[in-house]
Amino acid sequence: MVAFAFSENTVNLAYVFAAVCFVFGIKMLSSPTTARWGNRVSAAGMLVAVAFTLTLAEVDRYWLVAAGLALGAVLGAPAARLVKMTAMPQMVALLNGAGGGAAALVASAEFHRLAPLPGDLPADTLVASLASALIGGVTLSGSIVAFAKLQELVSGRPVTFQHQQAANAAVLAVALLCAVAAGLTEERFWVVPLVGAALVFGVLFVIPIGGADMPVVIAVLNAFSGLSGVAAGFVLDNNALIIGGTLVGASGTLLTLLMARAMGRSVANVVFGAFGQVAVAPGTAATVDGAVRATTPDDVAVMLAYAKRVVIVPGYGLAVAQAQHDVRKLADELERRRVDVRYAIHPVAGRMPGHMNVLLAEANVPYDQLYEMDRINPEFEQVDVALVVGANDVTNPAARNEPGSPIYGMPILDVDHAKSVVVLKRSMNPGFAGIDNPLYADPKTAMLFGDAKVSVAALVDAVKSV
Amino acid sequence: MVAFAFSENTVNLAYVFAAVCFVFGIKMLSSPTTARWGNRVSAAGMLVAVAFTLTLAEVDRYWLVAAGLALGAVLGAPAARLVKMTAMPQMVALLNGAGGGAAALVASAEFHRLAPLPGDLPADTLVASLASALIGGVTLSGSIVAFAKLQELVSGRPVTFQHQQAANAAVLAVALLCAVAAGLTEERFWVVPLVGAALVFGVLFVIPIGGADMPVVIAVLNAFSGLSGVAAGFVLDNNALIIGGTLVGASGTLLTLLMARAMGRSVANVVFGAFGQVAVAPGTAATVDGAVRATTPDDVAVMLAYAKRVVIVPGYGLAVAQAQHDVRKLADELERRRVDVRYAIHPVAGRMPGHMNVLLAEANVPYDQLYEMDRINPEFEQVDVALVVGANDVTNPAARNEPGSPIYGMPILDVDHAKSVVVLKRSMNPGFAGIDNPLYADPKTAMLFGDAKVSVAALVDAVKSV
Amino acid sequence: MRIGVPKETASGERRVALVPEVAARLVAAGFEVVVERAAGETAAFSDELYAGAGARLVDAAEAWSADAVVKVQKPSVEETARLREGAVLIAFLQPLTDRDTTERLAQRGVVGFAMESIPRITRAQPMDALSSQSTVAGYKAVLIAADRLPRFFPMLMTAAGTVAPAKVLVLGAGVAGLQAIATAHRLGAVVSGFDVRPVVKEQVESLGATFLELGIRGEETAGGYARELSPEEQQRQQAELEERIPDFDAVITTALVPGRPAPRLIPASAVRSMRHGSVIVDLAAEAGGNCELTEPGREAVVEGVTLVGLLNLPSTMPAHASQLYARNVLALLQHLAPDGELRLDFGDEITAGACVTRREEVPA
Amino acid sequence: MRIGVPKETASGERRVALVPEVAARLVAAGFEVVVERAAGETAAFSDELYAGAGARLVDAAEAWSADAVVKVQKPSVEETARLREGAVLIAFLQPLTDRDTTERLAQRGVVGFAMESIPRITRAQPMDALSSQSTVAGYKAVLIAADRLPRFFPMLMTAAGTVAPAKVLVLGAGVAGLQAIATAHRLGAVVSGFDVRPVVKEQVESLGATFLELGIRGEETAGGYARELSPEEQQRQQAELEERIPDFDAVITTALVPGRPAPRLIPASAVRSMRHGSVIVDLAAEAGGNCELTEPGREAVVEGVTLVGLLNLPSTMPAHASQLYARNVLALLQHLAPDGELRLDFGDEITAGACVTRREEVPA
Amino acid sequence: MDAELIGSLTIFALAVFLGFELISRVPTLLHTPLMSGTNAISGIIVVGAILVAGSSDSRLEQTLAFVALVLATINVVGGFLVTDRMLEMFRRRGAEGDE
Amino acid sequence: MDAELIGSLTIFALAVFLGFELISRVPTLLHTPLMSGTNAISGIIVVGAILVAGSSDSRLEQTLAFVALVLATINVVGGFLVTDRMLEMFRRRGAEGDE
Ligand SMILES: NC(=O)c1ccc[n+]([C@@H]2O[C@H](COP(=O)([O-])OP(=O)(O)OC[C@H]3O[C@@H](n4cnc5c(N)ncnc54)[C@H](OP(=O)(O)O)[C@@H]3O)[C@@H](O)[C@H]2O)c1
Ligand SMILES: NC(=O)c1ccc[n+]([C@@H]2O[C@H](COP(=O)([O-])OP(=O)(O)OC[C@H]3O[C@@H](n4cnc5c(N)ncnc54)[C@H](OP(=O)(O)O)[C@@H]3O)[C@@H](O)[C@H]2O)c1
Ligand SMILES: NC(=O)c1ccc[n+]([C@@H]2O[C@H](COP(=O)([O-])OP(=O)(O)OC[C@H]3O[C@@H](n4cnc5c(N)ncnc54)[C@H](O)[C@@H]3O)[C@@H](O)[C@H]2O)c1
Ligand SMILES: NC(=O)c1ccc[n+]([C@@H]2O[C@H](COP(=O)([O-])OP(=O)(O)OC[C@H]3O[C@@H](n4cnc5c(N)ncnc54)[C@H](O)[C@@H]3O)[C@@H](O)[C@H]2O)c1
Repeated sequence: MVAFAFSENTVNLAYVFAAVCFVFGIKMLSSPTTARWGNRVSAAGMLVAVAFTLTLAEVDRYWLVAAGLALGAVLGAPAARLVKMTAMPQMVALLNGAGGGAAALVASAEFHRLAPLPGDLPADTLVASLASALIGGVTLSGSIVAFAKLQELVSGRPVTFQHQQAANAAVLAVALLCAVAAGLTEERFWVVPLVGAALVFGVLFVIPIGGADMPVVIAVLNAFSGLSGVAAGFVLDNNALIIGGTLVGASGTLLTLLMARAMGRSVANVVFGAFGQVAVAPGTAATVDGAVRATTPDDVAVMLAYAKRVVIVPGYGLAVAQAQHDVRKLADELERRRVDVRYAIHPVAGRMPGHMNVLLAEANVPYDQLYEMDRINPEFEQVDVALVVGANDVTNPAARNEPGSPIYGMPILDVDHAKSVVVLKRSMNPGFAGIDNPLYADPKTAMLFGDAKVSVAALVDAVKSV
Repeated sequence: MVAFAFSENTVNLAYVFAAVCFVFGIKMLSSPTTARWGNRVSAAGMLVAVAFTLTLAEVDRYWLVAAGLALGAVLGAPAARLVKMTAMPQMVALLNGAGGGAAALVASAEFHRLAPLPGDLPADTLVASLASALIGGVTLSGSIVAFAKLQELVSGRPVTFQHQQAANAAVLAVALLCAVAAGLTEERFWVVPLVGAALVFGVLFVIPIGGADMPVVIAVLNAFSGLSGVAAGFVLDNNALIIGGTLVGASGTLLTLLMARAMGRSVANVVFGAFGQVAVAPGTAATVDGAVRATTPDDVAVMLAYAKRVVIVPGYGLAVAQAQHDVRKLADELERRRVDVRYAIHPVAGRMPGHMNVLLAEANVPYDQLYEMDRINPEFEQVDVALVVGANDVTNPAARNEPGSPIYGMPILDVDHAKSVVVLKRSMNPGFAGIDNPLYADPKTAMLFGDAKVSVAALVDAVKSV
Repeated sequence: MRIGVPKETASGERRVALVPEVAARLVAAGFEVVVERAAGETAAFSDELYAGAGARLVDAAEAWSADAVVKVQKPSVEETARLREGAVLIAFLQPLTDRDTTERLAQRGVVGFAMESIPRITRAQPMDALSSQSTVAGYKAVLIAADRLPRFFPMLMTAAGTVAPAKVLVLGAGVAGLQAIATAHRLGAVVSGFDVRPVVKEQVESLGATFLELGIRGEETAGGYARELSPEEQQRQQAELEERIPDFDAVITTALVPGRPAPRLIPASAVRSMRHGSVIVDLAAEAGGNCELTEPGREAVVEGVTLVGLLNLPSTMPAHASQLYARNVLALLQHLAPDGELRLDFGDEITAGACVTRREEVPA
Repeated sequence: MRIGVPKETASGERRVALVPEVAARLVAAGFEVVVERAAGETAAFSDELYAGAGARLVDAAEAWSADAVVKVQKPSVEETARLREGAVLIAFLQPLTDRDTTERLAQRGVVGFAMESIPRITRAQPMDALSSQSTVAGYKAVLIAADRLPRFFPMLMTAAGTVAPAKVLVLGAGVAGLQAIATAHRLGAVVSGFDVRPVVKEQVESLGATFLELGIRGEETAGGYARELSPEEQQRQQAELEERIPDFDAVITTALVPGRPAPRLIPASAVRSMRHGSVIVDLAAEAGGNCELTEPGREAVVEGVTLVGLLNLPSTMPAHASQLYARNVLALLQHLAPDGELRLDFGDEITAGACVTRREEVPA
Repeated sequence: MDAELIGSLTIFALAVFLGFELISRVPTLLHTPLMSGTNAISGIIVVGAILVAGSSDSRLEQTLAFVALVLATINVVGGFLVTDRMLEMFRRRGAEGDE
Repeated sequence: MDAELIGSLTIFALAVFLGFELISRVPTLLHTPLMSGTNAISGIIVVGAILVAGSSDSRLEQTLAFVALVLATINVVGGFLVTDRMLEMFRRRGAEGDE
């Protein structure tokens, strides 16, 4: 493809460089300000790795390679450009499947090439290539099912059937037996049923998992695709593959654990829980005719830190938690980042007239940041985040919409007009009026459960580290 | 030494294991609770590496090796057990020198072995062995000088003479020329002047640096010893040496940078500053007839977090900074860790009667944590840390000891009786009475410079992450 | 529709039922507002301000002859006679304790709305004058206690020694009680609160005060009010308080049970057990007082303890008390006459609940 | 050495120079303490408490004939006559403004120590009665202002609308002024402070208040007091204040220059420009008042503005004011008589500074 | 078990540690871009696909590798671009917020 | 430049990153034990000394390596023990403070 060829050693050095780029790239992903450049650094590493590979003397089927690269780019680039932001998860699932599939194919091809050369196939290469084919296959089909579920091509609901676990075990056993047979006989043929079984297992693995749990599944498959890369790296003795794949594997593994933890569930519960039903930990997320979305301080912190306007809505829970000083601290921290912070004070927030005023004055919140209901309500449309700290009734849209409600007719703070709403309270328990709050089931509302003082303190920390 | 011999590959695997132990060990050093075990994990890795090395078939001079190990252990262990805590820095310097010396010797011996085998000495091995000898030599002599300075065997003051920089450059040039000569001629002899020059350079490098800057120098030498280990690793193709050495090098480098930053100076200023005089950044640390010790929030945080009793001494500076809410937060955080926290209120702290009371009440500090002077003074002896937040005159021992002082006769808070004192203020400026405070020059006092609100907020964060 | 605002004539009453700001809003909403000259003077609202707000300044007779007359205090016998037949009257009419006035109004065919009878439902909160005036009373009670106490409220550590903080006890933590707790806490006192309703403990603590555990738990009625304690419970409460009260420097009592005489919380013996210089401010004086020794309307020193039984504290802070009251009245008027004309719907919970007389008849 | 504590006789004076706690300390230190019966009554200290502290209760004559007599107010002519010759007298003797008393004392050969003359040096802070009593006055001034104001101090957002916080201005931010700022801030008012001494800006801000920039900067004398402004400066200050003052609901003035009449800060025109219902509490009334219209000792309403010129506010909080004063006296006594016996060292800065009469002669 | 394998294992071990250290520093908000970014990195298998496709002589292997090459390229190109789009959102306010 | 060297370089590069990541997480208070602990790790040169001392046939080399062995052992043994002593101080309160 190029007129000159670098030595294998030079190319290997380029691989080391690529690996360093990946490391740097991921390191830069740890801050929103550098993240974008981090991604580009990773991409540059990839480019170097590909470019140097092409110069290798042994790579001589230029047109084939060029065609493959071109075709991939032509398919990948527009898809990435055009996909809707909301469809990102599906897209990532699909791309992940492509990576896994590629690893499975490369490993199969390599096995096909090496198998007939007896004695030339050391145990580790053998094991690695079969592992790569197996894991890659699972990743491919699993990702496609995840994509289909997210895209709602198939139902997002968990698909379960009798003897599911037995079936899974059987398919996995077949795959492993094929691998053993391939290893022992070094017969090319075995790789076909092996990959076939892997594909079936991938499907079986994902179908019983509900749509809401798909992000965790994608993380798991992400880890798999990394591992299949590592295995391929061992087959091809390629450090770039080993390092890159390991980073991906580590990322997928950690993300799986963190997401499961954020959902208050074990990974096992996510992956296998659907065989029964998805049990929700009590007290963390009941439902107001519909699901509520629980969130974490970290996520809220970033929403806040990158918001232009934040309105804090204090209520009786702030008083109970005595969170006034922490709320002030949070506001200070946000203002330091030039977020516009206001407090929306409902006339009957708390349990006595002026309850919020007393507390906020204690924390020396400037009076001019306190907005009466009538003054702030028209502004909620421009508010990025409404942070509801222990308020409930005074934000309840039922007061506007439900003539039967005991609070119907009370003017409320229109937090539901804000672009997003975060509610800090301890549980799904109602407030003074004893009624459910439909706000919590609003798709743009996220719940941060816990004592308000603790939650706000966690937010302060999290905002600082954004 | 043992009846059986492991293959080289097995031993190499053991080295990988040792490297993993080092990594884990250092990782565990990031929390005080696991640090001790981390050190043991590292030691275990070292033990494995040594034990497996001994099984190598090529190692056959058992008695020599055994004698060396025994002698080293006999010399090292009692020294480590008996050295006084206050003499730790010297001890570390000495041990560091030992490591550097060992690296220089191993490299020299290896060069001696390989040099006469022409063609058998690839460029990288050559370079690596000479580098190891050079850096190891510098480390050895430099560490010895640092030790001598700290132990006050020689004067701790910077030793300077005319044309010092020229002399340094000359010695370094000689060393490098020897290295070049050794490389070109592959003549064993050259390594002798090379190491000689390295030793001289090590001495020249350290003598102009003052005793107070020795910790930075030791960190630099620590990094050097790591690098000489890495170089030796390249010579011997030993991954354990490469990884271990790299970790040490990274540690030394980072510590150098952090310490220099904590001193408000560049590394270059520390290392070369003494050729002129040590310039202290204005406003960060002037002197009250003697040097004051500036500290960092991280250090104070650990002191506080591991204290049993902390007394907070608020003063006018707390009021100016409006740090009352942050101080309350800090106290909460410490109490969560079961530290006993009290506030010592001097009768005339602030600028009006009851000034501190007003502010602390605003932050809802419970009244029963406020101690009058007469009640708290007898208790200071049992206090681990007295945290002085923007108070000055009311802690000034001159009121007790200096009959000429304008505040002589005023009863003060006896913070100087506490086991350690941390003073938060912005500068060395005096307080209301306009006089110097000898407390700041007390060896057990550390100054945390900066606005009290900012400093206390930093302490809260730091305590949380201890 | 014309709204009349006569000057208050009850002795000591400095409030006014409509403040200029609210008058302006009514005028903007299509009402005609007539204000008796000097009606707002005692509350620091000059006639010019009313004129500026679009109200017409008139004499008493004209103010009383409006379609709707708004007042703070119930009308005297003579004033009742000045009302037009069929007119609407809005004021604190004390329907539960003063049958005479209601009967007189009914006889005159006046449609009387008692501010204290507005049901305490969520929707009616803007009209809740009991709450708004209790807020003033609770705040003011603390100022009075602090003023009468020969000691500081806050703790001070000074060169001349340490001044211990005052210990303040608030009995009855409804609207006024909670406000008193908040204000005393602000001033730096060590505050305890007590109430028989169990939910109040959390509310007291939410203001940074501590709840005094007396081991007595009453019940809350549907309206959020307290049920009256049984005689044995009352006995126990008195005994418990007698034991705990000497600890406190200032006691502010606000305990009420609607339609009943104020519960007797502090027996004379408890007062005697208090330190010299202590202060009791009895906000329940109007209903007979929570303290046995309270003389309604008077301030007295009994064995060194200052007993404040002053009535009508909101009137001592007339500007803001009037402002809040006027807003309550505005909300009620807007409810009764949504677009400037009266449209009484007695099927409505608020209208029916607040209306205490209705042309010739006193509704049960 | 015997210390006598007569009952205060000046009208309105409720304090007492020694409280039981301090009497006990003196007794423990070897002094003999005699207290006139009922001396502490108005300050809520009963005779039993004194007896319990080891003091002897005596009649007036005996109290006056002690070796050292401690009082709050300077003695009347008759009282001066009751003093033993050569006795020590400790009280606010007003040496700068009341030459008569000092001369009388000198003639009687009394060694008089004026509490207000104790030099304000660091070491003398425990004896500084000016500071301790100013602390009480500053606190009390806010309570009075809050009580007289027809409005809330704090901001409240309620169902009946929002109550705006009161704007409070404190002129002169010495000891009393700072305490007033702190107390008003606690109550939730929006507080501004002003003083001519430049260092005060930071001190005002250290209490969460804002410093009112009038563009006038005076100087601080060695003792930490303000220098009197020049007539032009005074002119400018008055003009500036006249412009800014209508913004405020309550003004508390504490400006003093030692030995001079109180600076005139608020001209009559400025008072007239204020809103109806506003309040001015003039702590400088004793020295003539910071406000032109202040009538010392009286409270008046001038064109809707309440002007409080009450004197001797510390006496309205007698228990703590006496406690603090007694501690100051204790510190002075311990200084003058280190081990129970008088040992006057007129080379000492404090002794020399505080002593205003000395056997037959009035020291310059 | 040869020296090469041991080298690879060493590298693998170090990469595991490094990976976990690095990833654990990524804040929750960036987890989605992280996932898609690392996903793109896993497309490094493209290198393997090139090697096999470019050098193998077997038709079958070529075909397999070609498909692998296309898939891997899609993964790489799509992955980095998608990630870039996600991260675009942060840049704007990030620059502002960080005084 | 051979494959072995590249492997070593790769390992070195990864170790550099890993080292900085790990060390930057160590709180200031633990910097002194960190320094002495890593110092002990740098005694891994003892392995090199054993190899040379144990396998060389030259008297000179043996002597040099023997001295190196002694020095390195001192470094290792002394370093770990000293670090252990320093860290002993933390353990006590550490266990307590961590509820
Ligand atoms: N202001 C007045 O004058 C007054 C007087 C009487 C009645 N009210 C009534 O009180 C209500 C006030 O509305 P609001 O929105 O302020 O309060 P709310 O509706 O009572 O809701 C308060 C919420 O705070 C949460 N909470 C309690 N403690 C918490 C803690 N420690 N940490 C975090 N969350 C906590 C509770 O949920 P969890 O239990 O799930 O945490 C609760 O849902 C209105 O209905 C009003 O009519 C007001
Ligand atoms: N309480 C009273 O009634 C009263 C009345 C009048 C006078 N005084 C006198 O005031 C003094 C009180 O003693 P003190 O110890 O409270 O105060 P101080 O001696 O005046 O010292 C206050 C210290 O706080 C520091 N500081 C100021 N602003 C700060 C900030 N934003 N952040 C951090 N530090 C800050 C200052 O140092 P930097 O500038 O270096 O930061 C200063 O040294 C005594 O001398 C007393 O006699 C008291
Ligand atoms: N739902 C609403 O919108 C709304 C509006 C306003 C008030 N409220 C509620 O109405 C309730 C009553 O408020 P209020 O202030 O008018 O009550 P109130 O004036 O009738 O009584 C004052 C307090 O005294 C207490 N009390 C009665 N007997 C007592 C005894 N023996 N010992 C001690 N305390 C005793 C009561 O529990 C009450 O808290 C409160 O809970 C208030 O929050 C609700
Ligand atoms: N060194 C010590 O130990 C010590 C002890 C007590 C007091 N002090 C200091 O003494 C000083 C005086 O305190 P004080 O309260 O007794 O003073 P003061 O009562 O004499 O005067 C009150 C205030 O009025 C101010 N003032 C004077 N003329 C004014 C004008 N024209 N406009 C506005 N303000 C004017 C003064 O600056 C002063 O702050 C204070 O700084 C106080 O901190 C020091």
